[in-house]
Amino acid sequence: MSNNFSRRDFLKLAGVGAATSAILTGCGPASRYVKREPYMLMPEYNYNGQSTYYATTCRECAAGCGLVVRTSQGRAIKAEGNANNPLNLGKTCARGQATLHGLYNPNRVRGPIKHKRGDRLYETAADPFEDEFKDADSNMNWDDATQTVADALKKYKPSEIAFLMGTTSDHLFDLVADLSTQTGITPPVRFGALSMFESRATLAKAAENLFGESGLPFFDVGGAQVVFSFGANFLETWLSPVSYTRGFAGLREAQKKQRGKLIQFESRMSSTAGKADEWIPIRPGTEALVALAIGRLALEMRGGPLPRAFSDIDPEDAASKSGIKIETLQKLAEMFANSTGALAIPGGAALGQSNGLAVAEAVLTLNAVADNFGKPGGVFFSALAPNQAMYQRPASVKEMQDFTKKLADGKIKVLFVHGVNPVFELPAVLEFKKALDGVEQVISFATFPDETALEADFVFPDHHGLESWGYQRVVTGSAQPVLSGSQPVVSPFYDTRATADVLIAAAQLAGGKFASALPFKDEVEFLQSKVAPLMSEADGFFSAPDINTFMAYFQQYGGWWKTTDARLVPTTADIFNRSLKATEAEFAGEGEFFFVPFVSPTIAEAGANKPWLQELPDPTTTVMWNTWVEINPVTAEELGLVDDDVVKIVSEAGELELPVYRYPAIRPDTIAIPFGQGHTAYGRYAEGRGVNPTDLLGGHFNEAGDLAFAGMKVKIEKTGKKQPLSRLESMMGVYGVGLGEEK
Amino acid sequence: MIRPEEIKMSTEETGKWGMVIDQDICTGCQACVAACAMENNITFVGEKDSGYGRSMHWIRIERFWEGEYPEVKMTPNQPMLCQQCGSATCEPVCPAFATVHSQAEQLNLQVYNRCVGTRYCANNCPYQVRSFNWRDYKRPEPLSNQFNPDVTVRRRGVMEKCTFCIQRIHKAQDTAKSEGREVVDGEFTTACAQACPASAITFGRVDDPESLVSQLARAHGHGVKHLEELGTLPNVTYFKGG
Amino acid sequence: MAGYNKKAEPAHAKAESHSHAEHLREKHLMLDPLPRGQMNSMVMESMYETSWKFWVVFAILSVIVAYGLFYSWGVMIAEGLGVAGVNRPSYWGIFLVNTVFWIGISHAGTFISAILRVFKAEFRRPFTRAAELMTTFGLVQAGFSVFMHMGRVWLAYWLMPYANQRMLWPNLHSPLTWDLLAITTYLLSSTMYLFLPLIPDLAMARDRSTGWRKTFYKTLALGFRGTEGEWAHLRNAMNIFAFAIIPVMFSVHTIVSWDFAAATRPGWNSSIFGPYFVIGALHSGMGAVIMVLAVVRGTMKHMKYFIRAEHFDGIAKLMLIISMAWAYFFFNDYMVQWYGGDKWTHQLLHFHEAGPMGWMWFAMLIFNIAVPWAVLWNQKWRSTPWIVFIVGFFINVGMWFERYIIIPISLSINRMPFTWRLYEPGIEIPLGIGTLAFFILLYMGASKLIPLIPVWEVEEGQMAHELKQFGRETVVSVSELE
Amino acid sequence: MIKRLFDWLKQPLGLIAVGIALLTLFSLAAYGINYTQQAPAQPVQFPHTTHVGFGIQCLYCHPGAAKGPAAGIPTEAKCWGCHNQIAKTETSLLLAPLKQSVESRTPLEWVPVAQVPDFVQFNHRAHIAAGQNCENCHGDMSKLTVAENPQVFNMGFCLACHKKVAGENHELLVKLTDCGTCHY
Repeated sequence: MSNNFSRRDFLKLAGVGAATSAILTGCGPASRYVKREPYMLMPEYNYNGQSTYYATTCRECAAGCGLVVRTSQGRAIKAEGNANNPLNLGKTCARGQATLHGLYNPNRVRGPIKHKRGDRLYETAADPFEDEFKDADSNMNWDDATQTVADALKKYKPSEIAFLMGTTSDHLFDLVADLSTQTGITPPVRFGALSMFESRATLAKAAENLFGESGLPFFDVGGAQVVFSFGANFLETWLSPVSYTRGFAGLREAQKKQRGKLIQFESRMSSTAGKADEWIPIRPGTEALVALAIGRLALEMRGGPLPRAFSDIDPEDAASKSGIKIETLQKLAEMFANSTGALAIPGGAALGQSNGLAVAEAVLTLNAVADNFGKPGGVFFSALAPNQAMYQRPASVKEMQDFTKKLADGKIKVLFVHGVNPVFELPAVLEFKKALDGVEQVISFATFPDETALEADFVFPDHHGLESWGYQRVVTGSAQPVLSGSQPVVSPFYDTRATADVLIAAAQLAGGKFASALPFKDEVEFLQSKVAPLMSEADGFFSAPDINTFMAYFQQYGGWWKTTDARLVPTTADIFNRSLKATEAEFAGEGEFFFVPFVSPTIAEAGANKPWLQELPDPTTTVMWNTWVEINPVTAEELGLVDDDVVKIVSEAGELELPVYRYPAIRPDTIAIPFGQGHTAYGRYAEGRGVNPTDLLGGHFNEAGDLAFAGMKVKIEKTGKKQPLSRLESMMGVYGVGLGEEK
Repeated sequence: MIRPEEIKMSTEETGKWGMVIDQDICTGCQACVAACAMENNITFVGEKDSGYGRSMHWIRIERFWEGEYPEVKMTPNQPMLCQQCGSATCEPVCPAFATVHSQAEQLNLQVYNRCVGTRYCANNCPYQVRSFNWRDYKRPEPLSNQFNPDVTVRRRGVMEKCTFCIQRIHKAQDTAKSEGREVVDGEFTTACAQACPASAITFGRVDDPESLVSQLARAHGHGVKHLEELGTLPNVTYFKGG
Repeated sequence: MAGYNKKAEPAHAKAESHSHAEHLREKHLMLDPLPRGQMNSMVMESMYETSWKFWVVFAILSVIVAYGLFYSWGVMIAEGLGVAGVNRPSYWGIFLVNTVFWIGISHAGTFISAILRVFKAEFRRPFTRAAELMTTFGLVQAGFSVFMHMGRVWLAYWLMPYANQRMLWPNLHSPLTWDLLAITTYLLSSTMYLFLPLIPDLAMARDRSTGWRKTFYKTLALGFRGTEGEWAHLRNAMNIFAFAIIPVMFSVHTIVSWDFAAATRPGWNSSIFGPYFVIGALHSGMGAVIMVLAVVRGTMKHMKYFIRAEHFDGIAKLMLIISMAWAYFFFNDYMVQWYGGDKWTHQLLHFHEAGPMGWMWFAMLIFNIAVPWAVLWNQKWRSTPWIVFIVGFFINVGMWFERYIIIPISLSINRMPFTWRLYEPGIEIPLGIGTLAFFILLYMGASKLIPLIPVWEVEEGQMAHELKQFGRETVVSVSELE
Repeated sequence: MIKRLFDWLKQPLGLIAVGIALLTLFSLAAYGINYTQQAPAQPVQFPHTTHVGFGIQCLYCHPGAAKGPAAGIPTEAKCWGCHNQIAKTETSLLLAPLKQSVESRTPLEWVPVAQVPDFVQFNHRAHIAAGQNCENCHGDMSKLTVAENPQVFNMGFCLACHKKVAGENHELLVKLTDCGTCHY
């Protein structure tokens, strides 16, 4: 879009708000207070007072849902789902809706900044709602910025240059990947808090062990009749929430002859479990046992020989260990055995344990009992995105630990960070922040003044997702291969620059193999080079004779996808004959409570700086603007705790103080804390709000190298302090507090 | 006040625009709440006020607990928004006619610029879905860039509530008129319905038997209209399912 | 009156007639006449002579009003109602509690003077004015409170019907509109009713004052000279108003009660609310009157002559009866609501008693029923100013509690349990205190500007009463007036 | 002392004082009202009369009116399209701001005079489609140089016309006098 857009227009219009009072009291027309700036040159597709719609891709998580953004007079007004995109079919989650509060967030990095590590990037204020406060001003121009990057590339050995990237904006990852392959700089590392809590490495490894090939399993919830979910919170943030929610709707569809059932095995009722027909408060760490036990019982009911995989599990023992009545197990097994479309999903906290891999394998094997591989309502391999050769998963925390070590040991001289906030997201024990001291030069491309940007020597802000070009591969959630395309829906609001452009320009400056590695004029040209191959592919959603037309369609429809189902069917030849060691998980740290951190469904990894996400009540507790610890009312009573009492949670790794929420649907021996808050930077709405549960996590991993985030035991100490949580629900109405019938 | 025949009517469709909400598939993900806030310039009020029952949500998702652990169950999420009653209790009590019934669209209007803030309507609304602007809540620059120009930005002392996205209704009607046709069912929908990932919310003409809402209403017979025993003739039908 | 005296003290019947007459004289103002001129000068003195204490109190109150009422209100208008304690679901708070409370207070004035005037209750004569003043000043506070309540008070004029080309009109279906009209009517008529009996006294004051006061009284006295014709007209006017204002008074508080009774809310939608509110208003009003009288008698000069034990005794008896009536209506309301069996109403009643504010519910019953019943049955106690003062105080607190329970506490419970929430007052407190202070301030001011005692009425009564001797028997005879 | 004040006011000097006070108040009020009703200062003293005189249609410069809610202000590009062919543009003082803005690529800041409060949702298209002419509301621009409002757009003005248009057609009247038609 042209840069002539006048974006101040609407601010002026907002001024009318002030004028309104004057009008109400009848003193004069609003014209006193408003100034109008016409376009210098109005784009032909635009008309005064009429909206223009742009298709692009949501960057709030890695799922890659398509968006259509309504813009008016060069302002983004509303984000809607892209009805064409097969992944989300016109739907969005709350975070997708609130993405505009990121674009117009009062705290963004407004231009390239050279700054001292640890210095603030914006002023603070006592009351973020009353006081005005400024962002740090840009103190260098983009030419110097590009030069800085170029120097960094030239100055150090390729092996001393590293890129740490987020899970969004795949095109940038591809660009850096190309750069690394052709110049020998260390391959880019991708990471995101969501992928950490999704234990993607574990899923992939389990698939590899069972089916012989690595890949991200796809669970066709919509087609199933009975879904056994072992901790998979697929209605909240797991993998691709929007498409899985659509699947859930399909499962429940009332028009269907038989209404599908969802059984959730979890120690704490997530909002997914809240929707389940049955919630089984399983003892943490026994998921594998239970899965196998159910499998065995189911097979026994069917009769016939007992395969090796299920032979060495004792249902009675599993029942006693997991705290589930054997009758219940039998009932469930019966349900599973007799259902026409049974499906078992491993995920969430179940995998984030020392035996996570075993759990994943056990649960996936359970599907073999239902024999649903590659069938509707069964297990598939997710379709690979159009320009994707094989499934690339983000780094597991183990790999991040190694990477952090490299940083600490000074093996990396210059670190480029984009789209990820490791200082906040990684467990404190990994000491990423400290490791940065080993790096000579940290260059952040952060859009927002987040914790990692604070630790950088330079911040060269990238555009917000809605201001930038790019594409995002849909790794799972859609039957068809989908490449969601991004385009700017508004002209950049601040003096930011696309990181791809910066890198390309810097590479040219650096010359040599860098220049030859990125022989592009700009980001768009690079995109074309990446998208061009799709023109030759068959049965696409659209096709075009020449690249320009193709790119035009690509932007118009918000990406490119095939019209055919490309999900792969796992090969399950000898799945029954593997022997699965059904172990119980070990838990680190002494303390009487299992500790379950979970991703806040509304705020997730990066939503904390968006005020409306903060004000969305949590689906289960309806708490807004804060972090809480969920404790079973019975336990709370034993401990003499009531709501809003501040307690200290002590783990082997650290301790946190936060208020109690008496949660009726959690095991008495378990406590849970949502992840998403507890920022020490990241803008006025995020900073100093709540606590970050990753501070409690120790460096324990499962066999697949994923963090055993649910593998901790913690202690609770009273502090005697109180901190009222603001909740939408009524204490009286919902808990009978003050009605003489207090719980 | 309500004549018997009217109460009978409440089992049929009385209004013009209506909604059908399937609680069985509503996951409580809050997408509708966010969408509503973004579409209608609803302000956020911060931690203190939102904790004191002053949040401005036009639609809220209610859920209750049944039973004790381990047999505890979460009741089906219940999105609660203005039911656009055919015979609304909020309307007669407003001394300034700021809360009036739109004869043209059969909606309960809230005329912000006529409201003097007696808050009688909110008291009298059995669904408690009206929110009051207790202060001039700050939305610092440049957040105001996101304001929807089709919706008035409310100031302190004014009552507000769900409008069934009347600005979208008008836009659709205007477009249809300019193209010389009638508004087609599904041509547009409210922000909440548009966002809902589970498609639990359906919006449309309840007076048109062929519209999707009417069909859904027929499909699941067992629809519930909240507190219709009060004779408010609500236009939102809920399906508990299960 | 005579009969009542006989019954009251049989002991005196045997007493020696002469001393009996003495006794009756000092007991009853009506039988203890003084020359008119003397009474006039007594009243004038009570206005003129002001101790430094008066000014101290006056200053303190002025400060309270300036801060509590006007400054706080300014803040609230600028900030919005967020500074008050109202929230969802308690959209209405102490502002309306105070409105109802003050309207209640204002009732007693009119009730006492009008009803007692109509029924020719002689003991009313000295304190009708003191009571009527409360009506007017109480209504002023009620007006303040209801305007505070509005979210955009600067647009209050929209509630008044005025011609415009915008097809805009106040909604005559809304109880609030009825309320507005009723209260305005009441304010006007009660002011008139205060003014009419005042004219002769103003004329009297005019003839006895100099300087600006003379101008003041001259203007207000409308050149009243006391000719037969003028008196005849005045009497007519007063009679008309006395009769007319009684239905107005009843209607006003009934309409106030409709603000609640007409709403579709559990606990509010009750048909007994009309009379219940009226009797409640009288209950608090009488309490207020007796407090005022006690203070006036205690603080102002010569008042011990005009206001005597018999008056406290009479009002206290009325209070006792009203308190019984209130108890009856309360029981009726509670009983019917409870028996109705609506689950929300049950929830509400349960919340009243067992909820976090339960103490207030019990306090209300004790203050409004137990206290008056326990004290006022005893003639000695009910004739003692400081005792009845305390009783009156308790009753007023109790009645304020009643309104508090009906409005914010009942609002906490509705048909959407998800929204139930408690109400914690904020800036309402300074504002409420401000209105109270303003009420007292106005009253103090008035006590120095207009004669608190309607001398002509007292004198009229005294002329009508006389002690007659029948043999050894002394009896009181009252001759018909006009 | 009040009496003394009255006495003082009664004598001629006092009366004069009162008179002056009243006059001041009145003139202040008059000035205030007058001030709020003047047409505000515009960056260019744009002569509508000339342009209309050349026979340029309103919709040529304000095309939005026929298409959507806002009539809009023409872009500099549109002005320049003609003006860069007119020699006078180079010399004319009146046009200096335009020239300057086009060269410096900074938009002109116009002040709209035909303004409705933001709680009124006005749509030009519907009115044009209903056969209303621009001058019905905006007055005869061929007689104006700098745009001014012939009248304040208050609710009375709108409703008067709406009622006139609806006439006997009850359905139309309902629609055109429905609060929700303009306020949401």
